[in-house]
Amino acid sequence: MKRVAIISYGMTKVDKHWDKSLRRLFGEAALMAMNKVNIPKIDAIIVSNMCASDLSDQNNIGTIVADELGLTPITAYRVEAACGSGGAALLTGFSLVSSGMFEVVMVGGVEKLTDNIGKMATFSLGKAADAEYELFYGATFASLNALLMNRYMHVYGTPREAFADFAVLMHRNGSKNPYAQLPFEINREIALNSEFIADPIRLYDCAPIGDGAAVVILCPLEVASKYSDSFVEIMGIAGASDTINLGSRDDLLSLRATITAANNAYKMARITPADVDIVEIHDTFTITAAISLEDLGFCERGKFDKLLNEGAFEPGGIVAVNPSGGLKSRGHPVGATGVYQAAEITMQLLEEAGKMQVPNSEIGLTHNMGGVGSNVYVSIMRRAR
Amino acid sequence: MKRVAIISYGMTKVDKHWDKSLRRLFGEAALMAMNKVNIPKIDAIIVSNMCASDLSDQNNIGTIVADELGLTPITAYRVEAACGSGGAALLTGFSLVSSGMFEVVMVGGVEKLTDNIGKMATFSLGKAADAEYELFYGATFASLNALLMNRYMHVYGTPREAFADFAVLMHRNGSKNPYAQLPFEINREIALNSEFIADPIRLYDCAPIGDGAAVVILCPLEVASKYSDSFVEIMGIAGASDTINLGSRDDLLSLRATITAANNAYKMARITPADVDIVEIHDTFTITAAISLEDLGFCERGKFDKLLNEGAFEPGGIVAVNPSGGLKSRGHPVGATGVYQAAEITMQLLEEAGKMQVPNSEIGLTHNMGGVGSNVYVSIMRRAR
Amino acid sequence: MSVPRYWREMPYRIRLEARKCKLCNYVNYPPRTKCYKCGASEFEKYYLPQRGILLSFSIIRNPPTGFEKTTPYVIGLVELEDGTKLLTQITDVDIDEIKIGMELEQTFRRISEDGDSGIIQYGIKFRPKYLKF
Amino acid sequence: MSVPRYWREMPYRIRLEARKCKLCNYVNYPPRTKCYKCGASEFEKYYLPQRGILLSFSIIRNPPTGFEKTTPYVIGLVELEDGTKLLTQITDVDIDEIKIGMELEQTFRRISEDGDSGIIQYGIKFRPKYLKF
Ligand SMILES: [Zn+2]
Ligand SMILES: [Zn+2]
Repeated sequence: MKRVAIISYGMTKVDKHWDKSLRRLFGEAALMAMNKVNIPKIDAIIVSNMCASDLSDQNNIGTIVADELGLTPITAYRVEAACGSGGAALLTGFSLVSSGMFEVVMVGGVEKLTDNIGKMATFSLGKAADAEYELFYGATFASLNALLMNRYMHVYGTPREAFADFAVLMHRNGSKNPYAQLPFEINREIALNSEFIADPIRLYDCAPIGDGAAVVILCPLEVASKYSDSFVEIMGIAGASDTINLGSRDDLLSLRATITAANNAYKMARITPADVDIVEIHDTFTITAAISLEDLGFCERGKFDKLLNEGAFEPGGIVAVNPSGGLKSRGHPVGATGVYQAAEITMQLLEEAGKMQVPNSEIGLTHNMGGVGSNVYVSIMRRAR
Repeated sequence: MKRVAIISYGMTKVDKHWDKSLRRLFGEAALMAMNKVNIPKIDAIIVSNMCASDLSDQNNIGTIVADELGLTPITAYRVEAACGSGGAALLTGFSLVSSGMFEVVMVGGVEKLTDNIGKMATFSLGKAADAEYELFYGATFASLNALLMNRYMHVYGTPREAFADFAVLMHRNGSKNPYAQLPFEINREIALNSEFIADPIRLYDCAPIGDGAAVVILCPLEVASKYSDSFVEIMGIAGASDTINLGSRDDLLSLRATITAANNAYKMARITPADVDIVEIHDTFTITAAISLEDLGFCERGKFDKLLNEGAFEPGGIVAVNPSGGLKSRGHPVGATGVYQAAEITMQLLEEAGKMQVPNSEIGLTHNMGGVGSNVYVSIMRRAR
Repeated sequence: MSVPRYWREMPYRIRLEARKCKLCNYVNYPPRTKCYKCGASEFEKYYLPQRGILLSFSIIRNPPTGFEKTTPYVIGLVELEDGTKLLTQITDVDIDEIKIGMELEQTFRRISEDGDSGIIQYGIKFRPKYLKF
Repeated sequence: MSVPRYWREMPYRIRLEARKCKLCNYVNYPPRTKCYKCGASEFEKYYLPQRGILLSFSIIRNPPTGFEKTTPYVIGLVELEDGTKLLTQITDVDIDEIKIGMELEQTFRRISEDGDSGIIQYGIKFRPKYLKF
């Protein structure tokens, strides 16, 4: 099992890119990643995407992006795990390199949510949930997460304001990110008074809808210095699933897939949560952030609001959470989000994050989730010297 | 890089399974595979599927099938490469085992094409082609293949009857396959007089539309005997892409992705086409069969009709082609087809194929294609003793 | 939703039929091929209890297609008397009277109307156990 | 098809604009981010020639949605005078007069009608070089 490095990354701004097609968006991120390093060849592309079939009438995205980059006839295919697609693609790329099957593998995610009409994007995103036993009853993706939020506040007595405060922190982070979709600050009142999406979830509890593409390039650690002066090692990577239905879960206030994936990734990397300096977590909704930080081992259960108030999730605290602004402010180009996270952690560890930079970061973690925790991918990176 | 074995397989009959959902269909094939061997655990599932988002309103299929089998919280996700999805999933499963990341990996494909209304299935299958530069002009998937067929007959002077004769052979093979969707014999006249789908392609040049699921279980070769008395080794496996547009191809009578994938798989397995006893090739259309047999190295270019007449593609000839009946008679549950092929070759090499059995088969090959050759996966298996 | 998709799940959605594991007695709902708790694949038919309590809920004001006529509506997660949990709609109650912990019972209702296939879809909703007059 | 999707590709579908590689001169059509032949990413704007010959064709009698009004119609692969090939519709010709090798020229036409977005889509079709009267 070869050790694996990330030697380059690229991304587009997350935005409503009316003027760019799915393939051109991917091309832009890939070009940035390819131009940063001196790579003679790419041997394979793994591309993550959720909604292109619904919203762009296009499957076979592996071929589409290989062709766009003039890289045919290399091996290229798509990985899908709803919003967790990017994490699943990274795990696939890791294994293709680790096994020795390929030397240089591009892992990229792309999502184009604005190429459609009416309610199609919302309908398409709902397909992460159980069509027969959740969507059938009129459940929306936001409302399923709202069930967790209501329950969380009921059991722990957490004030509503805590969730607004997390959104405020994310927007403060994201305001420094040139790739963010919503790079502006907000305050608690704006968040608390924004429109209801699915009570108790309001607009500023939610990630926005936008287009984007992100790319990382992997190769064996042993040859990384051949291609690049600076790179990170993927020390641990793991994925896990949970029941598709919330009704089958034993515990509504913890997401078993996060716990399983995180434990396996920590074990593989031989570290504990205390060793992690920065994380990019999957805060589709503010409630998801709270539960995820607990499940990842950065927060005692039910103590999210207390630690948030104490600044535990900012640089200098327990762990710097989402310096990118997270899904809330950077944006959530669904199938690409997991790859954005890997690119952002790489950028941070290589001290190339500009105004977003969290100083002295040695170890970073990504946490990418599909559905309401029905799949989760965690990866752990360390700066290599 | 660990060597990899297939220790079990399972499949459903390909059919219009009105009474079975996507997840139940997968469950049926998986149960058959799990019951054939003594496996204490499955560590990961890779599931291939193309159309569930369009036709069953469901993504996140990895979680859906892991949940159906009571296997959460294991790692589970979907791979998509249009009609080549199954081959891409097999390559992914191979790498997960070969890298040492997982010990026992289930690779399964499932497709449910009959859960929809009107023209949706045809529209969904078309998404293997270029939405912007092929579908835009009203091209259908059959018509793109028809371009190859017209050109092939024009350049080589091959008689129309040759293609009908291939369909006759496939139906003769499939009539012995209990899992085939169309297990009946036809004659040349039936094929030649069937309705036009996209001239010169007629109904009996095409694979039918149907539902199905197939599963194989992989583990390292070194531990295979722990789980099963009989197994096969995957000696070689490779994937390749080609331009999404037919217009960008240098040669219309050869599919570069097949040539690249086959050459890489032969090289990895250290064999030549002459060593192969049986193949399951991707004959979505009779023309695809002709070109594929040439590109795989079993037939000189333009000599398809001559060799077919001589019995070269039957047991005792150059290579036994599609003992299952192929896509034409066994059926083509799109995202599952590549896994059906792997299961069928395993069944043959283990001499468990009943009336379909091709005697004394030592080495088998699968050839799975997405789009009009815009991606191809080839794998080579050998009986292990 | 196509007719086969609707029709196929009727026993589970209308009669709340589940699969009870013969090995460990766990109630699998919706039904699975293999048991969630123990992995066995032998089951007996089992019907879910008709009453339970509300674990959590959400109010939907911006509905998916087919649910426009009953908007706003409430979805809830209900824990039945045998401990099985399911997602459903909560009905026959004012939105501001809904509380976590309230007692509920099942009732047969129209769920949605599908414009594409033209079918009206029925299923079980839950309502407060003691209706007010 | 949504309006942005239609609008975005207009230069390539209506003016047949391509990207000619500055390094190797290969004409990339449809345009790519990196050249198919050499992988370079610098291009100059280039318009495809208006004439070519028919490499192959197929007749569609069972059309996708939006193409019903012109059914049956013919799709063809055309090799232009500079060697670039493209997929298009062949029009203004009797179906049984179409032959591989025939000379064609481009013409601007309605391609399809999209019921969902309500837009009519235009593009280039090819027709026999010398029209009969
Ligand atoms: Zn059990
Ligand atoms: Zn060039």
